[in-house]
Amino acid sequence: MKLLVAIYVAIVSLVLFDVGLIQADTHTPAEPDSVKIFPPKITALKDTPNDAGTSIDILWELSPSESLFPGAIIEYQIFRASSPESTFERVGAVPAGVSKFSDGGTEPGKPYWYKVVAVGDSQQAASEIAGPGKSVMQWFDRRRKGVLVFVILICTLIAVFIEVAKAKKGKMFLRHLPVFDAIDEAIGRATEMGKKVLYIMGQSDVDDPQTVASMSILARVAEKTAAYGTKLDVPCVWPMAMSMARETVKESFLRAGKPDAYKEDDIYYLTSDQFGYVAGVDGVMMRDRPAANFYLGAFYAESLIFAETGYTTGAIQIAGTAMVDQLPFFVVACDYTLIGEELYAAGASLSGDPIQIGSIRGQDIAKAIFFFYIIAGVVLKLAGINWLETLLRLD
Amino acid sequence: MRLQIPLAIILVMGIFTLVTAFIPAKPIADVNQLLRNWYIGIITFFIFLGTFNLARVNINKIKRRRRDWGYSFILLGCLALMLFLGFYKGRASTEEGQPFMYLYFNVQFPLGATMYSLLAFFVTSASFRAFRARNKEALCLLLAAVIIMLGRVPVGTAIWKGFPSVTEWIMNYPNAAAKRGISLGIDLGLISMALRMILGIERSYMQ
Amino acid sequence: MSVIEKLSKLDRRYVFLAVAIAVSLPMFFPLGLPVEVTAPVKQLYDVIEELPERSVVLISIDYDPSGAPELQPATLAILRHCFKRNLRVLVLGMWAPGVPLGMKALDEVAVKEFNKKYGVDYVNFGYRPGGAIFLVNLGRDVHDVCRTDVYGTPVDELPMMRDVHSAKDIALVVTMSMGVPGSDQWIFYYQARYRGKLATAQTAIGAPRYYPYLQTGQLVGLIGGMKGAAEYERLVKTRGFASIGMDSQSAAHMLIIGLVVLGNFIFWMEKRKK
Amino acid sequence: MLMTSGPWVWVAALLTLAIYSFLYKDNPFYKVAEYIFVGISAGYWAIFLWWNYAYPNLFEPLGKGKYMNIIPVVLGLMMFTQLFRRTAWLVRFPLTFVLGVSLGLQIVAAVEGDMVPQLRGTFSPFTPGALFGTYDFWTSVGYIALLVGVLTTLIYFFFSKEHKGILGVGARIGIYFLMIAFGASFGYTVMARISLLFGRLHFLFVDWMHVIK
Repeated sequence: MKLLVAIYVAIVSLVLFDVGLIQADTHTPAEPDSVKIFPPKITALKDTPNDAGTSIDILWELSPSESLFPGAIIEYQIFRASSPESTFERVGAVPAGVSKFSDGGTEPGKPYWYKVVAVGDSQQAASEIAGPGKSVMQWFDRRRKGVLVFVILICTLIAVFIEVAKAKKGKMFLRHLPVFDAIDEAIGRATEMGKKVLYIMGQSDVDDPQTVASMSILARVAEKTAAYGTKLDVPCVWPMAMSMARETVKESFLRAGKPDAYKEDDIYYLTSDQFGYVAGVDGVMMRDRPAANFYLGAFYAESLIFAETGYTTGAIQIAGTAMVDQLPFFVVACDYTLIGEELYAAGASLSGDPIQIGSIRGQDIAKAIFFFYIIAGVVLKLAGINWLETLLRLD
Repeated sequence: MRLQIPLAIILVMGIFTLVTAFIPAKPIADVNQLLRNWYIGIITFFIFLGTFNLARVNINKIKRRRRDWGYSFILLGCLALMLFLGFYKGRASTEEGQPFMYLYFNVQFPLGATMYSLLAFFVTSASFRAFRARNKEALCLLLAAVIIMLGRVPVGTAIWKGFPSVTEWIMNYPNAAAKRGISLGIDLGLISMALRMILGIERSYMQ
Repeated sequence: MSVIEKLSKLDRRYVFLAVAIAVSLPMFFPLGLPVEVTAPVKQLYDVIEELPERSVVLISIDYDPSGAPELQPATLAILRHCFKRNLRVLVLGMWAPGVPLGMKALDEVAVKEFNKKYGVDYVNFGYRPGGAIFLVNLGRDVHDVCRTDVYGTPVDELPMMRDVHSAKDIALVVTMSMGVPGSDQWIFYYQARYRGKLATAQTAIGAPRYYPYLQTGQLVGLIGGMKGAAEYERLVKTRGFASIGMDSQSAAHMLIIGLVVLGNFIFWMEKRKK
Repeated sequence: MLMTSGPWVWVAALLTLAIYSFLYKDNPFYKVAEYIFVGISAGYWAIFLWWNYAYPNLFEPLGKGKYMNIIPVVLGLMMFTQLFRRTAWLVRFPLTFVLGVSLGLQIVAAVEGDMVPQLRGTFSPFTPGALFGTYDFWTSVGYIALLVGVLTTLIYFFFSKEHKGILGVGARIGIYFLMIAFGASFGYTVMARISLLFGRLHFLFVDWMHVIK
């Protein structure tokens, strides 16, 4: 909780520091110095808003030659110097027809002078020198205030409900998901048939929350298999995920009171290549014919091959993923499918962990807020009030 | 020590990147850029570690004479060959016309593409055997699938001119609505997991 | 009833055989049915059509050989359009196995068809690791994350890169994406942060999920699978790989619909019997 | 579509057929192809990672006196400590660093890239009293469907209450939207799968057997 207070203080002070200033400079038009290609005219040098303070926007009026001799101008080149007398360096170019350029290579607070050169095939014409322009460092990106509000809101909700759940020792109501019974049933059947249980954590590494949610479910599956003495097979895609799975399974065996039955080699690294992995798992399915297949985690195109191959080997299949593209195959070919967030909710329920349960509750409240925000948004917009939409505007 | 320092690292890094995402000022943005470059640097070692582990696993397989251990020789041989061909001429080894590229275009390419193309068979088989209108929901799924299958190929247009527009309508509205609902939920799950890991509440990823 | 029983126990290998035949036959006897252009593809075409000449388009090759039949034709068609419009192209990729495919496509279009100059009209930075985090840094400073191109040339020696420093200098990004890292990362970490124009070509499997982003304007175009590529080929007036493939698609789709109907008929008959 | 000539075509064709033999049944040819693929692709990744990134961005600058690069290199090498039981805990340093950097950004990206624009997109088409006037009939119906669909799927993913009463009704409608979306994806996806098969058959018929053209 102390930490949250600290975050708040940090954010509030940020907002207070929000001191974006815009400096503008105009200058007088230049005389044409060429017959055919007339020079452009710089109209303004502005600090690029909401940035690091390393960029100046240069705006100019297009050279009259653009309309007089279409196609005569190829591009505008922009030159910069740190004083009107010193040499000008080229900082960039834009195609004909464009009248704005952001020079992203400036030091905050330093004055700069610019000129824009219209370049044709054989001749060119430079605008008069304009300046000084300065870029200003900003401490808060104003465009993102709606984002900030939502980040604070959601993080607060989740953190608060985790604390509440901890205080209540995890005794918070979560809807019973039919998949829990299915897990027990599937492992039970594998035991009866004397066949192994295949558990696949998906293609993501441990920094994917789906993999972590999958670990909670793996813990339950491993505990059951340890208790029944059923063989568990966990091929992994990433070395890190493998190490984490080993630890999880080891603990589960300990909880089930059978630490000696734990075999490290049952959880092994196969390959990090997607289809190499598919081929490997496919091989396991065809050769060993596991009686229960679990596909929980992040899945990509391999989902269908797994689900369909598992279907032909006659395994009970339980799937769950937050990868929206893959859900259709699981829904069609598996016995039970956890859709998106249900994967996280199932992980929370199974572990009985107040932290996970609290987060799910916090997420639920956030969803309720979204729900009413949308309804309020529609009602207000129909009444001609755009306030809720403006808060969410990013540009 | 073994727990406190890593937890401090994730806390400091997490809070810093989160908060500074709203601060565009140059000194802070520069630090962030550097941290992210380090991130990319470390990530590359993950993949090298993966390659190393693959070799190790297969050597162990051969040593212990596990099932299919003979194939591990092929795997190790291919891995060694690829590494040799990728390094023997320095950077130029991966240019066009080099043996490395021949292996890519004539071994890796056909194998990878063919693996995926097996899916054509599996999707058809799944359509025939698993795609049943068991209840109203499944019927809904089935009808939507058939309409879109017709709307996405020229022959559908030949049957009825309206299929493409019906398809686009389904994709743009009911499909988009459900996908949006799912991803809002998924985002929340993602945020809550990230927050827990940053705050050190979730530690299961540490071995 | 025995026919129904036999069909319900049909070995799936017969189904496999039927698919192979359905896809092969139109290759020998093409029908040449016309491809209808849909709105999301036309949208991207229009965006490229309206870019000022010499603008920089970034094409991200985020696929590997297994995505090539769908995404390579789209890459070729978009490259063709860009060079025809005299735009400059920056190619990179977040998937290592996609690098040779990007090189191949550039060789085919930029060198052989349009005779463009490397380093001036187009550059190729090959594989860039780091996914989302790489994109955040890319948008801020292209030179920092792309020190050398795919041939080992330092970035400062490429004339085109003098004009390309950050997201502001890139007029349009098209990600040819088949998974992660791909469109998701480009939308969440690049477009959301730097607000440039972003479009995507997706394998048909990923495409349905990006329709919500099309509605919100986070994407300015969406090419879905081989059909999308065929549509783009039609727009740039070439008949490429994707267009040739559409007849096989028609046949296979009809076969699958037939099998779904047959499967459900069997299911219904069996249920009635019980 | 991507071919060289001569004996290499045969290599590619035979490997292709070896994978397809899996459709009949699992067999040694398939397994050989499988292991070749794993070995080749693992080597490929390592090589490209090295030449495209690790060498020019990490090691070369290090050699030229950019000593800051020593930090990611050391942290990266610490990944290998997990191979030994006694030093395995050292992995936590690079791991927490990597996670810290990416998770903080992940939170912002999820809100900024998805939540905020998606919420806005759901109600922004509604303008004062004129939904049916602004858009054509089916677009207007579409926007209403979009609104109802988003709201009811949100209800479906509500875990704190049993789905009874009004919540039950909402969740039921939500399921139908989900099923239509899954059906749509399934139908759309068939094309992806067939494309790949077409690609391979095209290679076999055109580049290898020369039976077409």
